[in-house]
Amino acid sequence: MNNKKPKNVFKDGAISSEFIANSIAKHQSKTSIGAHNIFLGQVRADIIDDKTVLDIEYTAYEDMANAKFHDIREAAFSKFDLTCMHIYHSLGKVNTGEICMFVFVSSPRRKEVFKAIEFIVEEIKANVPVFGKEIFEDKTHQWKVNT
Amino acid sequence: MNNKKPKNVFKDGAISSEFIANSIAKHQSKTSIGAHNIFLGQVRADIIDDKTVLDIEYTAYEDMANAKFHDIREAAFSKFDLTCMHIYHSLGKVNTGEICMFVFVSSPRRKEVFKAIEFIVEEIKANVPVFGKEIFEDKTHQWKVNT
Amino acid sequence: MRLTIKYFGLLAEVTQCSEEQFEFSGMLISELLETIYLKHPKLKEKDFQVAQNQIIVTNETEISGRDIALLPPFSGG
Amino acid sequence: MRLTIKYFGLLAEVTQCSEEQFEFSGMLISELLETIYLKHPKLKEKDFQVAQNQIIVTNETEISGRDIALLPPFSGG
Repeated sequence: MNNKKPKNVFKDGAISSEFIANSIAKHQSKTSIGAHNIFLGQVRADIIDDKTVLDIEYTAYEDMANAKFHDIREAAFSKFDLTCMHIYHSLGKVNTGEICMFVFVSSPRRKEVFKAIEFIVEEIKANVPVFGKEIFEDKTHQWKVNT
Repeated sequence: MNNKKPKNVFKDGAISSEFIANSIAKHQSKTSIGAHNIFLGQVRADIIDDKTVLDIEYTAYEDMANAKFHDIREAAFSKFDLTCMHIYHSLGKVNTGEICMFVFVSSPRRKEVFKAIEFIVEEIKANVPVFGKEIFEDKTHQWKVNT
Repeated sequence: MRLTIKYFGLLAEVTQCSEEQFEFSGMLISELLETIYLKHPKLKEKDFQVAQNQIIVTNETEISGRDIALLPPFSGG
Repeated sequence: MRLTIKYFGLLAEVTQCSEEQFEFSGMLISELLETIYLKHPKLKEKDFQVAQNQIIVTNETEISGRDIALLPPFSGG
């Protein structure tokens, strides 16, 4: 899986549960896998100054982001004993309650997937240039900042 | 969610990707959730003394197991800031490549789901009386032991 | 007292039954095990825990008479 | 030299453009920023990082001329 060119991690709009199910089903032929761990980011209806978030519009510095996703992927494969890894992130509008990020790791052993999933998600949050604009009911907005 | 009677965690046979997708989709109305973490146990085609595992037949001390699942659930809710938690485990025959355990936790914040999922899975492995009989191609078997 | 003992997994294979009754007059789990070993000496070689009323107990635990089960190593998940 | 600067998120709102060109004769990122601030003084109040050739750089980095972007705090995931 190494030294490939960066793939495009971005998907237009929300990530559906059917897409996730299909991704899980594809791994049933990989019978060396004993454990999967899946992280899903879901858009929260946060209330800020009495206004409720309706949706988030994601933009990104796409080339740099895909290169960073690629670096994170390579780092995770070298640190952990993983059979597979998949990362998807939304661009554009994602409503509250919908999935905006899907990280999926698989390994023969469970200890590896726990460490890997946290590493990958924290790396994405810290190092990938993706920007979320939180749109409120009254069409005002604010720019989200990861904590 | 507390002080409920133990639910039945067991499902007959493998856990399908459609079942998992449906479970994810049900959480889209819970807009305080920001992060989900899903652990899936998959049956490995291990090779032991030149024989390959074909499937695992799971049995359990069901009453005690459901009570233990309940205890683990209560402990996780008290330790971590979780919005939802779901645990399912197969009984009976599960083929290699199929899913035999599905643990699903959701929280407003990602840090909580990482800690919770590992806690829950390790507790299940250590404390729930479930027994896996690994059946080989030649119909011989051995009893699996968690490591 | 008449006790019902449950066997699971590998232990049910060794005893060739999933549940059986014993007439027993002792007090401790360790004494019960000696009684069971008389009928199933091969159990002595096996690794297992004892649950009473669905809680894991030690050999020194007093028998209360309810739900005794012999449990081989767990392999859930 | 003629440089193309990309703005993202909040910064694109402040500058009201996603990309623009500057004529520039300095050497360092810090000097480039001073040039940009002349046109967009409000950027001075904003929190951002600079990427050159898709790598985060410091104010003391020398300009190589390729792909310069101003990036507000990340909020992926």
